[in-house]
Amino acid sequence: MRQDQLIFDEGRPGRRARGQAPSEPVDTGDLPAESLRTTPPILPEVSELQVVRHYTRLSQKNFSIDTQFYPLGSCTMKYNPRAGNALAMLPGFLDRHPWAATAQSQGYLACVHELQDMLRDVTGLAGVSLTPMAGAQGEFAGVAMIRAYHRARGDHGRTEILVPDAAHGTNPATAVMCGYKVRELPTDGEGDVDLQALREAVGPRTAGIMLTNPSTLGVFERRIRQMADIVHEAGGLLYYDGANLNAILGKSRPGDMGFDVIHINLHKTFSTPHGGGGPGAGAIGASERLLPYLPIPMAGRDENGYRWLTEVDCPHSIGRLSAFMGNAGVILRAYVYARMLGAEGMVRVAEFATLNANYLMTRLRAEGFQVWFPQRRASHEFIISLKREAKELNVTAMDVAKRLLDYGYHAPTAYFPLLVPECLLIEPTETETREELDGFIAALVAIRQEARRDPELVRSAPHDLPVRRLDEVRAARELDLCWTPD
Amino acid sequence: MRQDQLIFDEGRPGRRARGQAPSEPVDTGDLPAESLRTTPPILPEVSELQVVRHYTRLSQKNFSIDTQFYPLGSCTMKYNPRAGNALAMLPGFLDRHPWAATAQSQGYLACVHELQDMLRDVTGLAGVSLTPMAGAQGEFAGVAMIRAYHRARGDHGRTEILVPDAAHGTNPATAVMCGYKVRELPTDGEGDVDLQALREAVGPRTAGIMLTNPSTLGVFERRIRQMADIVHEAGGLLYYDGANLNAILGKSRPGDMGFDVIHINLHKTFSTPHGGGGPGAGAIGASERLLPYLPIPMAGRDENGYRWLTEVDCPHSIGRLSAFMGNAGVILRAYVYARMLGAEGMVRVAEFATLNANYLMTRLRAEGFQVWFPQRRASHEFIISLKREAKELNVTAMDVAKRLLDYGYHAPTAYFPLLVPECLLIEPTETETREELDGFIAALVAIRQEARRDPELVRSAPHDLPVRRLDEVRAARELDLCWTPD
Amino acid sequence: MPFIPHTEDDIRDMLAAIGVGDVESLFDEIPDGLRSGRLPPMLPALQEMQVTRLMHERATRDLVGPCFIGAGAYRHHVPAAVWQLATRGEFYSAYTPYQAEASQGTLQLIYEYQSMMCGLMAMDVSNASLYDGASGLGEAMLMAVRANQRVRSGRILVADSLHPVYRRVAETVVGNQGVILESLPLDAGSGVVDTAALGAIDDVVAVVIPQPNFFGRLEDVDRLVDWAHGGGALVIGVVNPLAMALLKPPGEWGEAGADIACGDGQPLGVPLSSGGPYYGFLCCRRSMVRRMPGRIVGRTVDLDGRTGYTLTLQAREQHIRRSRATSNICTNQGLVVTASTIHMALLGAEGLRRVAATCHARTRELTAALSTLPGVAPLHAGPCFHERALDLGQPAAPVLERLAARGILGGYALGQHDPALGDAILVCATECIEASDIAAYRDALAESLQEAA
Amino acid sequence: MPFIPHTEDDIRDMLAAIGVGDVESLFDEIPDGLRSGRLPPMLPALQEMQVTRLMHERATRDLVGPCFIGAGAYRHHVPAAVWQLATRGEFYSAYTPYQAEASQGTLQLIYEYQSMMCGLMAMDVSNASLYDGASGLGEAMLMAVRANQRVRSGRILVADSLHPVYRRVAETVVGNQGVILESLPLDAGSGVVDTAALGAIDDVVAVVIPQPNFFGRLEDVDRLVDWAHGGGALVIGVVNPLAMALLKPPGEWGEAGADIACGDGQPLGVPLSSGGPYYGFLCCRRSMVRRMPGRIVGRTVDLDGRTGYTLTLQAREQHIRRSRATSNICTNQGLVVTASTIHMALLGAEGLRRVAATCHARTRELTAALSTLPGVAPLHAGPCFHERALDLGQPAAPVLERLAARGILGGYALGQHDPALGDAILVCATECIEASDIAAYRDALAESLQEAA
Ligand SMILES: Cc1ncc(COP(=O)(O)O)c(C=O)c1O
Ligand SMILES: Cc1ncc(COP(=O)(O)O)c(C=O)c1O
Repeated sequence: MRQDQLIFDEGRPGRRARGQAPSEPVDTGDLPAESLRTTPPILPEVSELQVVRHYTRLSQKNFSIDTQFYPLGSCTMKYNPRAGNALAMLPGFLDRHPWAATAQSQGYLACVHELQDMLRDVTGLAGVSLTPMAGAQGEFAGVAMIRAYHRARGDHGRTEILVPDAAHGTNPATAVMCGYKVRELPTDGEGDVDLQALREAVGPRTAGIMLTNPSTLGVFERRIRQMADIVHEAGGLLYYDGANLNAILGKSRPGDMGFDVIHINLHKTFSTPHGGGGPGAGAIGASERLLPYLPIPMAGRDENGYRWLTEVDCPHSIGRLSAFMGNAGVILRAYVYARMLGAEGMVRVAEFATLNANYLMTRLRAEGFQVWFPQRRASHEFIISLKREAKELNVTAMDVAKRLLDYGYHAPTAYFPLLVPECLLIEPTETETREELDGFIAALVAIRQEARRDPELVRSAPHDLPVRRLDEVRAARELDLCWTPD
Repeated sequence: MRQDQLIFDEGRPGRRARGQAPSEPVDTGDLPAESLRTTPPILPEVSELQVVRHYTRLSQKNFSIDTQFYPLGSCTMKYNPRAGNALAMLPGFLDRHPWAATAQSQGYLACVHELQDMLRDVTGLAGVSLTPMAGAQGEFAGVAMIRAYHRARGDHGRTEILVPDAAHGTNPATAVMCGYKVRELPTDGEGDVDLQALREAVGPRTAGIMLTNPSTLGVFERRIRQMADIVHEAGGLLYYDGANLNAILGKSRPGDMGFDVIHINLHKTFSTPHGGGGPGAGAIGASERLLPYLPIPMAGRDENGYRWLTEVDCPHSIGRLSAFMGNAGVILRAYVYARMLGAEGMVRVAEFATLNANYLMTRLRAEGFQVWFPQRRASHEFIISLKREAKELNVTAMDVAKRLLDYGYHAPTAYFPLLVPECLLIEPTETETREELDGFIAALVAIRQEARRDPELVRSAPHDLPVRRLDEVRAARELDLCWTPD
Repeated sequence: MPFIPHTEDDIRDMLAAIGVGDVESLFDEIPDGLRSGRLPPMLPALQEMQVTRLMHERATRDLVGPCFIGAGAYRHHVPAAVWQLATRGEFYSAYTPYQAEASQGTLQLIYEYQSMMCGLMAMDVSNASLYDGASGLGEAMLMAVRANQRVRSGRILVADSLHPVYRRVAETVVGNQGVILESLPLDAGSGVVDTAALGAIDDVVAVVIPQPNFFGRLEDVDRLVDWAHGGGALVIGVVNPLAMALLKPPGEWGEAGADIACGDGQPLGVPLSSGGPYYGFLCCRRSMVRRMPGRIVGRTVDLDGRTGYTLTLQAREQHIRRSRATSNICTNQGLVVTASTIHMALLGAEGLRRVAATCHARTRELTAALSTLPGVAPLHAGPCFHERALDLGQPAAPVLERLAARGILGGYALGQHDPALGDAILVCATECIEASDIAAYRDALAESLQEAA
Repeated sequence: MPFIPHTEDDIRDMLAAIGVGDVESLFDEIPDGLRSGRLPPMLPALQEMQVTRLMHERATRDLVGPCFIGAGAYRHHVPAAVWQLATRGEFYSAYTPYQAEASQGTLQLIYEYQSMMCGLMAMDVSNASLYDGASGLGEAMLMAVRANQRVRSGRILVADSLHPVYRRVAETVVGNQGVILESLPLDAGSGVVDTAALGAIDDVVAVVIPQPNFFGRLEDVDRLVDWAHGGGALVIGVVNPLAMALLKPPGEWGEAGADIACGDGQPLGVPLSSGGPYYGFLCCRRSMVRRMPGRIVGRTVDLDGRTGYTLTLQAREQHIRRSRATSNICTNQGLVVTASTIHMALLGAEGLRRVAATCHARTRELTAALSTLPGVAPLHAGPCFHERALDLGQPAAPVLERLAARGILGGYALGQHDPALGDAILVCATECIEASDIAAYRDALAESLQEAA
């Protein structure tokens, strides 16, 4: 009955949380009048309790790992250990200034250095930099490194990056940000990249290829070694988009597959929280030949202890990607996670993520859902297509996704990859129980039943959430992006 | 659609949160076989994510200050500052062992000592002990002190404690726990204790009187000085139940009124959280003559710094009420609150708690609700009676209370004090905005409207909560107090 | 006024609505002499930033190295999830769940807690908590007096191996109601109740048996229970709940089991925190539930037949029964119970068992290491759980001070309670103690002992 | 395997359902040579208890006294409520709000954030965040290139008073797309852009103006904006958002205001935390919104006409537009924005203004106190916001080391970027600095300077 307002609407002129700001009135000192603001910014005027209540209530309107099964394909929504949060937020870490002297940074640097080494070892690369702040920035760094490599060799004719059609949108977008043209590669009927097409596409213009393996189609690229040979023989390099590393962590190493540079989404495989959209961390690993180009700073170690490696140590680096050291607090969380797993735990991640995915896929197929690559193993995720349901019942993948919300499950990724019609990309992760998977299967079966009996119920879902289906067209057409006092 | 199970039901044999216990298997060492447990205790067998998800979801089923207006009379449900929680949980405080040496206790003892002094000053008593763990234990300590006082004087004939009929249940229960008989005093038509009845009740059997002021009827006991004189002249002592101290904090001091011993609910007036039922802290203050009997330990100070005062320093103390120093972490939270208020802030607490209560009372009366003492000022709380509605519409105070939940407001205290029929005891506290009060008034008006139009709607409320009205009779008759595997 | 939301406009409008000119008028029923003009000077008000700095400084000041003190409060690993969940606003800032429909979170959790406690203690019913272990023992005694209707003497036998502070606190709680605490003597050499000396028992309400006892030693609980029951007395077991994951629980002591089990819940997920807030747990036989103090949650159904939870048997409590209530307790230790329930769910039976066994192993390692030092020897023969009394061969208090100066909290001085034990300390090692901590202790103790010599 | 819930039964049953004999079979599509037999030796797995102890030790090791370093990251008071709310599981463990109906909490919050940022910057629209201030400046430049369609040169003028690391990062971001960064020179004496030397401007995409600048000094933003606009260039303001509660915001610079405002949100509720996670904010004119990188939330209605929030203008983004997106950004800094939004709501306009003014006052006090020491003098004339460059009269780096040994983080050595400034440091005092800290710094500096002499 009680509608939640905007925090602005809850304000009243002159109200504020008085314990939070200095009690002295403002003295602008020697600041010249013309440099000063003349009207105060429009910000909420609310009490401390109002703030706490408002945002506590807002939070309750979210689905999250801590409250729901969240099988969002490609996103690896697994449990984010609470210890990571507690330990990264110890006062000693929170109060550490990024420019603090080396002697006052040994505790933090030790974590960075050890995580660099662990990630290097589990991916089979030669070195790792933790500075990129998300997967896409990792991709940027990686492709920029490829570019720097060709440039350093005077190899200026390489202007293209190859990207499979199933690739995540960040791949082509990144290639363009690095000044490349994108050339798409088709997928064959079994979900692998079309090898013939690859052979035809490579050449002296090929700077490199960006691959996700297992791919975003949920299957392992079986001819990866041949692909690596083809690209390398043509003088190109291989970029590994590590968004799906969870599927093979410790079971198969990108370095062994022939990749020259990779990124790892620490906010996926290493279980740092997604935070409703970030922050993440896109650690980047390089083979021997790309090592000199890794972004700075990195943690190094010499006889005096740990220290930062900067421009001085890494003159060929592609440079800095952030003012300081990337998302340091995220790195600490990933470090805690990695330390709790150890080598054995990392392997288990892949094993149980894969077990859960294959179980779910097998059971859904048995229930009559169309698994898109039925002849393939699922990696840590797989695709079902609701093409048939869409045609017969006029109920789309989106409708089913929305109805799942009513059942208390977050929807899988819908309509990605783009090449599969009416698809749901389902990734259960290793931290979910079998019972949770069974419940999800039961919900999908029940919804299909509903779609047969009462399709409108499904088409107009969700029904039990804070809002019903939103008018996205209006949102984009009648742009309302900012509150203003009326 | 998704029903929350018991955590036990979510378990499976052999499952556990493996990061949380030592990895070595159990070795019972030299423990004799006959002392060992032979079957494991029945406890949940769940993963870490299951625990986090289960209890996060459970929490969302609660109303709380952080999510709702909570005008629960006599309970002082005001904002619990988040700083108190953060600061009391600093590692240095959490890891401090209660038996740590004095030299390793100076930081904590300083807080205890300063809070003792602040509470002494704001209540006008001579000394304070923070050791009682809730209001009722404070009452126990206070009445035990009264008993110790009489006993020390050889005054053994005093076997009765006087308690007004409007008193909180803990008052008579405490008197009995201290070995006294309870004698009830009637209330007069204006909400004050019947002075004539008091005069008749006191005598050589009177050990003391327990009073709440402002009383649980929401009004200030105007003839408190006369009452004090009557009781004192009869040789009795006055106990102040400080549950309502919020109403007069810094405006009027129990010590000045003539009270000999008081307790303060730090979890009310000093805004430590109620925690879904505790922990609280029932600081106790004493006048000069009762000082020697205060419960131990207390913080003292000498030239070497702070130290604990124990049996050695306080040979006449009524003793210890807990194994250590009461609810130390609660005391730290109260200390933070008191320091943020200072003397000025304490006075403001009373002023705005009273302003909110009187505003709400005035507005509700204007809307036609029956204010029980219309001729009186409200203290920080007041009573309305729904006697008329109950009779005319067959909708009880309980029905209205339950329906308020649907409107997103916690219900006021219902059916207490026992002497007012169909009553709601309403305490808004000083931290609520005027808009929140207005919304609450509107809800009460709307519910009365509903009661006229569709009384069944109100009688069968709540409708929008996780459960509808619960069968309390069945709960008490078919006792189900413990899960067992079926 | 950091937490008051009123604007000048609000104040003006609200006063106008009430019909008074100023806030002071709202206090006009308070007699003049009682309206305090001004408070004595107090510490000045601080902004949150300032009090934050102050508290950080004070918290840091008290921090020291490894802690080998136990004696009723134990440092255990508490999973980070426990208090992050327990301090969620919906748990932290709710009241006692009197409005059941709006408190299903807390109520279901307490029902789960009760079930876990029953499991751990092998008892039928549990309440929702008392203040702490020591005061809870007092309540348990009063309950025994109510329950043992055949005995009107008020006499309760308390093992001398019980934590001495527990006995004192219980005395404070029950002392005004004619309950008399008598001693069940100790065998000095073994540090447990002298079962050989047990005579016939008569006209005794209850016998209080600790397990493990104050010295960390294990009592012969089977024998004691059967002996007490044989004489018509009830048995109150005072136990460390963590130990009950490994040791025989009160419900299985002797032929018939203890009648009441109580103790402090602190070892189950509650930080040391200077001694509180902890919580007292209390379990008993089904037949005694109506004699129980404190809140109890029951499972029931709602109007639609759906499962729900509610406070039940409230007729035992002060807010209903007033002077005839089973206790005056109202506010209990809810939030700590919330944390503890989450802790127990995370650890489970196997986790708690491992923690308990590791504590036992570490303590054996500790006492073995310390006993290699000249003059240091265990005070008692026989197995201990995770505490042991050590004779240092010289006055203990100054040695502990020297250890503290070296950053080691070395133990609890037993001379505080028994001057005859002036040379002895009680040491404890939990699963948090590592081999390097033990080595550091041994080295520091060696130095501290020599300094005196 | 601390976080894996599978029991032996689960594994057996699930493998049976799949129809394979063991888990290894699930990896049978991976070619043999690529299935790694074993990982190289790694640091051993730790229980939560062990990693907790390790991290406590490491965190404590890095703790020092008062911090007078700024240079892009500032220590401010962050209300305790901010991160207690932001780390609630529902915010902490949610994904990007692609399913709007199941993400109204995050979506409404971002809408509020956008509104607050627009308010603070006096701009029309804000996105939902970029990675940080420095990389965000790179995105702002690319956006300017897209938006300024009359200029195809790719030339961007960057004030030499911009934070040098920001310039380097922006260079990394834009360097591969033919954007050329050129310098707008500094007046050495005043530490601001030499407006006297401004010539005519031509064929320039945009001009980048910091306020306050790297040296804490205030630029003549009005003049610079009008000059840039006069030459057909867009203006990108790089500002400290906290300062904008006190100083003229970008939207009001000059006649027409800046076109783009960006910077780092760290001063608004984000702990120092070794440099991140922070967030980059980005605001612009309404007319440029379709050129913007990053997510944007819009307000709309649901099927019942009820207000709701959703991601909008997604056709700009990589997941829709792929190679023609406005940026490759996907994951941004959502949780930090969550905290920052709560922080801004708690402080409000007046609170932020007070914080900003107090920082300014403390910095004046600090620089006055330090300037009393022989050889120490401000490097630039004129007012500063909350940082100032000081000439120490001797090489600065060793002095800072000696200060650190005394527990004082004394500032940022300017010689890192300009060897000519080898004797100079940049100092900063925020509202967290008390008078006693300043006195301690002055005394420690006096000693440290003398030690060298
Ligand atoms: C396959 C793939 N690649 C790249 C990314 C981009 O990573 P980020 O969102 O951390 O920038 C994602 C994230 O959704 C992804 O799923
Ligand atoms: C008037 C009054 N007295 C005493 C008490 C008992 O305090 P506590 O619950 O802290 O034991 C209360 C609490 O509800 C109360 O309202």
